Amino acid sequence: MPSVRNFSLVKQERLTEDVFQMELKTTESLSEYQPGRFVMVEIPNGLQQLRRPLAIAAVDLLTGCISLIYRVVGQGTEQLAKLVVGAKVNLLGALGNGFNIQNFQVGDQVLLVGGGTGLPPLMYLAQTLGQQGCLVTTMVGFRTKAQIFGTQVFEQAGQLQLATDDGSAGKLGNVGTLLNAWKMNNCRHVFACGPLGLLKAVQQRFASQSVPVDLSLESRMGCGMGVCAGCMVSVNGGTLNQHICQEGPIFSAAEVQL
Amino acid sequence: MPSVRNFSLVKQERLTEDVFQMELKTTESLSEYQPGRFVMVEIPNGLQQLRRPLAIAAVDLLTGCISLIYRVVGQGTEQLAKLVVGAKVNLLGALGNGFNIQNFQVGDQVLLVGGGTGLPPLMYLAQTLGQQGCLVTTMVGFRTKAQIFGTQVFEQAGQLQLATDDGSAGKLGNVGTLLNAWKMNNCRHVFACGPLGLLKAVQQRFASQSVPVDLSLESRMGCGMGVCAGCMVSVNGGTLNQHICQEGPIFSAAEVQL
Amino acid sequence: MSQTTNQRLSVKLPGLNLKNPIMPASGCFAFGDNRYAEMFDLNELGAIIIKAATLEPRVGNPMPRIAEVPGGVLNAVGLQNPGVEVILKEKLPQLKAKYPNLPVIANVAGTQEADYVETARRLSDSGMVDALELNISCPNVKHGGMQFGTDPASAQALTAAVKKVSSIPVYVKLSPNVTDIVAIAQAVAAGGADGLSMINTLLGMRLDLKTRQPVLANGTGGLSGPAIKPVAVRMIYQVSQKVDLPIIAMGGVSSAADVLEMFLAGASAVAIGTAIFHDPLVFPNVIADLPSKMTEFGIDNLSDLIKEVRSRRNEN
Amino acid sequence: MSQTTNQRLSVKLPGLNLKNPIMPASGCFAFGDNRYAEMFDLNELGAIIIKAATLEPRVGNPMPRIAEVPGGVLNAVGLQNPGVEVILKEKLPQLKAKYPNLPVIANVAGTQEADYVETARRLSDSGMVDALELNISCPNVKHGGMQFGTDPASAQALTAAVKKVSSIPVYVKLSPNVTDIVAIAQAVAAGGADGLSMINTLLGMRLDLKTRQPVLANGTGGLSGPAIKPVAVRMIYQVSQKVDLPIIAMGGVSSAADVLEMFLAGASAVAIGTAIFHDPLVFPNVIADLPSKMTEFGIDNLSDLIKEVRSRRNEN
Ligand SMILES: Cc1cc2nc3c(=O)[nH]c(=O)nc-3n(C[C@H](O)[C@H](O)[C@H](O)COP(=O)(O)OP(=O)(O)OC[C@H]3O[C@@H](n4cnc5c(N)ncnc54)[C@H](O)[C@@H]3O)c2cc1C
Ligand SMILES: Cc1cc2nc3c(=O)[nH]c(=O)nc-3n(C[C@H](O)[C@H](O)[C@H](O)COP(=O)(O)OP(=O)(O)OC[C@H]3O[C@@H](n4cnc5c(N)ncnc54)[C@H](O)[C@@H]3O)c2cc1C
Ligand SMILES: Cc1cc2nc3c(=O)[nH]c(=O)nc-3n(C[C@H](O)[C@H](O)[C@H](O)COP(=O)(O)O)c2cc1C
Ligand SMILES: Cc1cc2nc3c(=O)[nH]c(=O)nc-3n(C[C@H](O)[C@H](O)[C@H](O)COP(=O)(O)O)c2cc1C
Ligand code: FES
Ligand code: FES
Repeated sequence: MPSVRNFSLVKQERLTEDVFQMELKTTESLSEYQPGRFVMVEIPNGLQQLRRPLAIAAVDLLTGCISLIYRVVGQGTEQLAKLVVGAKVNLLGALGNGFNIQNFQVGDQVLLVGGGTGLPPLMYLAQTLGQQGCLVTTMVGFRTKAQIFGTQVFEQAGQLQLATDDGSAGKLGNVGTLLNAWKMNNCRHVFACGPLGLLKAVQQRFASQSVPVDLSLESRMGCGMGVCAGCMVSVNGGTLNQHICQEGPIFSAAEVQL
Repeated sequence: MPSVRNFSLVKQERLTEDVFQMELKTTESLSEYQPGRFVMVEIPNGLQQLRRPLAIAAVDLLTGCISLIYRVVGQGTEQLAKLVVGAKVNLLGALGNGFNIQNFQVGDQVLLVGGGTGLPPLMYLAQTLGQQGCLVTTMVGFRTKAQIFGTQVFEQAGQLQLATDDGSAGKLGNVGTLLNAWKMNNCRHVFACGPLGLLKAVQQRFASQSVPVDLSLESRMGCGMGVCAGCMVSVNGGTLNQHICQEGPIFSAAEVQL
Repeated sequence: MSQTTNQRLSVKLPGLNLKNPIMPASGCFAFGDNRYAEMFDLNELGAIIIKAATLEPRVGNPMPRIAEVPGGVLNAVGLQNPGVEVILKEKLPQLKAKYPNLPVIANVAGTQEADYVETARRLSDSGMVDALELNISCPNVKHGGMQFGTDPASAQALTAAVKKVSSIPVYVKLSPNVTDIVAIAQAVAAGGADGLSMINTLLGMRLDLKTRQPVLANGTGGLSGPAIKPVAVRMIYQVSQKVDLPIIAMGGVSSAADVLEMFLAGASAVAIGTAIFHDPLVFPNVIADLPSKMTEFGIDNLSDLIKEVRSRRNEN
Repeated sequence: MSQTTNQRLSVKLPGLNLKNPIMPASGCFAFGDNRYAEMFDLNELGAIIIKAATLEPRVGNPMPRIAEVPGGVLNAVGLQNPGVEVILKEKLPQLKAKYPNLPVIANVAGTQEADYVETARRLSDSGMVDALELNISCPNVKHGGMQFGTDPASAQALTAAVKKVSSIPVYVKLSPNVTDIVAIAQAVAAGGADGLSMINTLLGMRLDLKTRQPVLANGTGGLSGPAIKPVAVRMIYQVSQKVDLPIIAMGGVSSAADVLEMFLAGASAVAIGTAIFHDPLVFPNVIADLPSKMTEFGIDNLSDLIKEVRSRRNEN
């Protein structure tokens, strides 16, 4: 059951020039805050009529904190970046289906592929899978070295493969370069999140393979609650027949039409 | 010349249940912040399209501070009351004609009559006239004892006559009661500010007297700058021919039609 | 006030005995089968207006369909719905099974008179719906009924045709994108409408400076939210002075004070749409706030307020 | 970008060679004789549109005339102005004396064709005005020209009559309170208009819960500010696709980004009204911000942008 509540901002950190991490604390249960799910964040100045969807980037059950990592791209995220410690942030969540990882076992090999603001949900996923004893390989692409964030999490959770468009860190190239070079050995599952181009590349790369691939999609969202039909996607041959906010944001690459 | 600038909030004090005093600091000149003039305050959350007019209640040239005293009556003043020390408050000012007190001399007898949120401009006026050596009598009415604010200023500046509707402080009655009981001896000038009823009572009381009476009017304001024609008043037999924000807010009781 | 909350809030409109006047606006609560419905008990609502039903399923407009503007939202969903058959077979039975006592208003859309009539007939005959809301005002599809909503004669004819096949009351939902809203209201009254529903969205647009194209794939979209409230209040006020039909009011309502403003304008019930996107608990909040807001402004009960406002109009 | 700011910002419209496209909207800057004018140099403006002129002086509507609503302002000033004679004898000479090089657009209002024509003739003959803006869209007076603004035939006839007596270009200011804005625009084009000015305010209303009466003494008022921008953008976009006249755009503009959105919709110049009430320096600010905003979105200069947008339309 989604709930709407005020969290208090306990940390606001700048990760790169335009990417920020907020740590938000609550005294209530976080049991529904699973990897791959998201929250709808109220923009606190009261001007914006719509909440903004942000993926859950980390959950610390001990401190009752969740992390949101966001890039400042417009008016809403600009407002978020202005908040200072102590501010109240109203979240509606947790929403969406989340990654289906219940049946993973120790030693399972898993590949994560991400870029841009697609990384936050993968960070939480990597951490969780790592703790479950899976062998997690993560491929991440950035434009340039200065834009890198979140890579420690992936290194801690397993193995990190990094590419930058200008070669300033990791391999020269992008996630596609890494994917092409990659040898698949006993990979049990692929998860990807990032820009549309990345998702398409992943979908294509594994199209003829038997390994299950899950893609986490983004969309402008009105409600996040399956009401406004502002986030539809075509699945299983239907036309705009599923809500990214409700049946998603995670869809099987074999079923979703990008 | 009006200027628009950010002041910083150095003090926010609750005077009564719904009346607050803000002290705002600037490093720039306050020479235009004269008694009877007002500022247009930007409501800081960005929702309100219009600024709100508030009278200047005090100016301290030594510290570079001005005081605004306001009653919380709606959305704008509610927002102001939420501001905490350190906040930036954007003021457009100083506006309006102000009280004409240049030719007052030591020993001149002056009567001030006020009520409600008409008191702030009279507070600044009383202080200024008191410093100029005038003998200032102030009549003030409140509904009840709990609503009293600002009276010290009037006591310091001269003599205070107080009435409350329920007799819980001062005389039982209102400003009209005080006016009726008053004996006019050599009064050189009357200044009044308050609700329409009070202004009308003052206008009537002195209609047949030769003493000059100045009334400070209120109005909803769009611009405060003589543009929108949202604050017109009928003066000298004309119809809605003067701007309260520009030719006013102070008008001669003999000329203005209430 | 010795009246119970129920006595104070209840309102009666043709076909609708509502314990309070508050309901979700069409398209902003799906068929009650959404996640908001997990957050509060739908039995608290006065009624529910369900998403537009068309004769055939519709996939709606391409994405993006939704954009934010100052004080409002633009949408170009385009009447996406599973079609009246699925609505009758699945959506309505599910809704009725869960909330047997919740009054249901079905929003009916179409392209031509014939499909409006057939959709209305089926919904009316189903026994699962208390009233119809004839959507002659959707701005987001080429043939979304907007032609009916902007021409008095077509509006009247369509209303009359639907009335003929409907055994339940018919409310006609008006478009604000017209020169003379009163003329349209009078026409649908002449067509036999039992009530009015107003307003639908204002036709708007936003352009993206990066792409230099409209933000919405459809180009234009319907503007809803606080930005349109003054237009809604004006139109409801104008119509209620000239037309005797009860009005379900909507357009930018997000608080109990807004609800009362709509009643003062001439409403007999109030729907809330866009506000839920911001405040998921807007329905229980507004319903809970209403009695004290009414007391603050000296309003005993809404039924009397409706009569008072309507009689004031007639004097003018 | 090796172009000078002037080359990048200048625009040409009939009768108006503007060094930048930014001007105060009618009624939001009086006759330049206001206190904002003390805060920046009016010579920075592209032009100025002065307050409505009528044949006889008008005292306007009773107070209150102004109210705030979410994202906007309601006004019912009612064309208060000292009449064309005083404007010609005092207001315009003062303006011209202070700012001899500032292009002036005079907003003309009236009740009947005859007084529109006479007012227009006098302003045109004065030699102090560069263009007329025919206000057929004031929602705030019973006979404020709104009847001309909502009926294509009357709009065309009035435009033709004014054109006959005017030696300077005539821009017709359209009302958004119509079913079909394109039809009105086509009609005034057929009447010989040299340009369009759009949009005037949306007709709105706010009620006071305490008094249970409209907040504005006039009842209804004109809605302006950010709330109406999506409607303005939509109408300007629609009209610019069908009508070849240049458009002075307005409605909720408050930033350089808003200005560019208007150009993408089809504007050739942009007026700002309500925003100045909030930001007294909105004119110098927007004009200063424009070049960098243009650079951010790859726009070399506005003249080329106008051509590009117009040609894109013609392909559709
Ligand atoms: C399920 C989900 C999870 C997400 N998780 C994250 C996250 O963890 N971190 C993060 O930084 N972002 C995430 N996003 C994207 C984030 O929601 C948007 O960046 C944010 O809403 C932008 O808000 P704004 O007000 O700053 O920008 P706006 O002012 O709304 O828009 C700024 C610009 O971005 C474009 N834009 C905005 N939203 C979208 C969108 N959804 N798709 C395409 N273009 C868009 C607009 O067209 C505009 O050009 C997620 C989105 C979804 C759907
Ligand atoms: C020159 C001038 C000086 C002023 N000085 C002071 C001052 O020193 N201290 C002070 O407390 N107030 C003063 N006021 C009044 C003050 O401007 C209003 O109380 C304030 O603007 C209300 O803003 P709001 O957003 O809180 O209320 P809103 O939400 O705008 O309105 C709340 C209620 O007050 C009513 N209202 C608002 N403004 C007015 C008005 N001007 N006239 C009549 N009814 C109105 C509305 O109808 C509504 O019922 C002054 C006004 C003027 C014109
Ligand atoms: C996302 C969305 C979808 C809508 N779908 C419909 C619809 O299917 N049928 C209809 O009559 N109105 C529809 N509307 C209009 C609303 O019912 C309502 O008339 C309008 O939004 C104004 O109310 P509001 O400002 O409270 O949202 C829709 C509005 C929104 C925002
Ligand atoms: C206080 C006020 C007075 C106005 N007076 C006039 C007028 O005299 N003539 C006119 O054509 N438009 C008048 N308008 C409309 C504006 O010129 C403009 O078309 C409208 O406000 C939309 O622009 P904005 O949102 O930038 O204010 C007035 C608007 C306001 C707010
Ligand atoms: S965002 Fe509204 S249905 Fe998904
Ligand atoms: S408030 Fe605008 S003219 Fe006085």
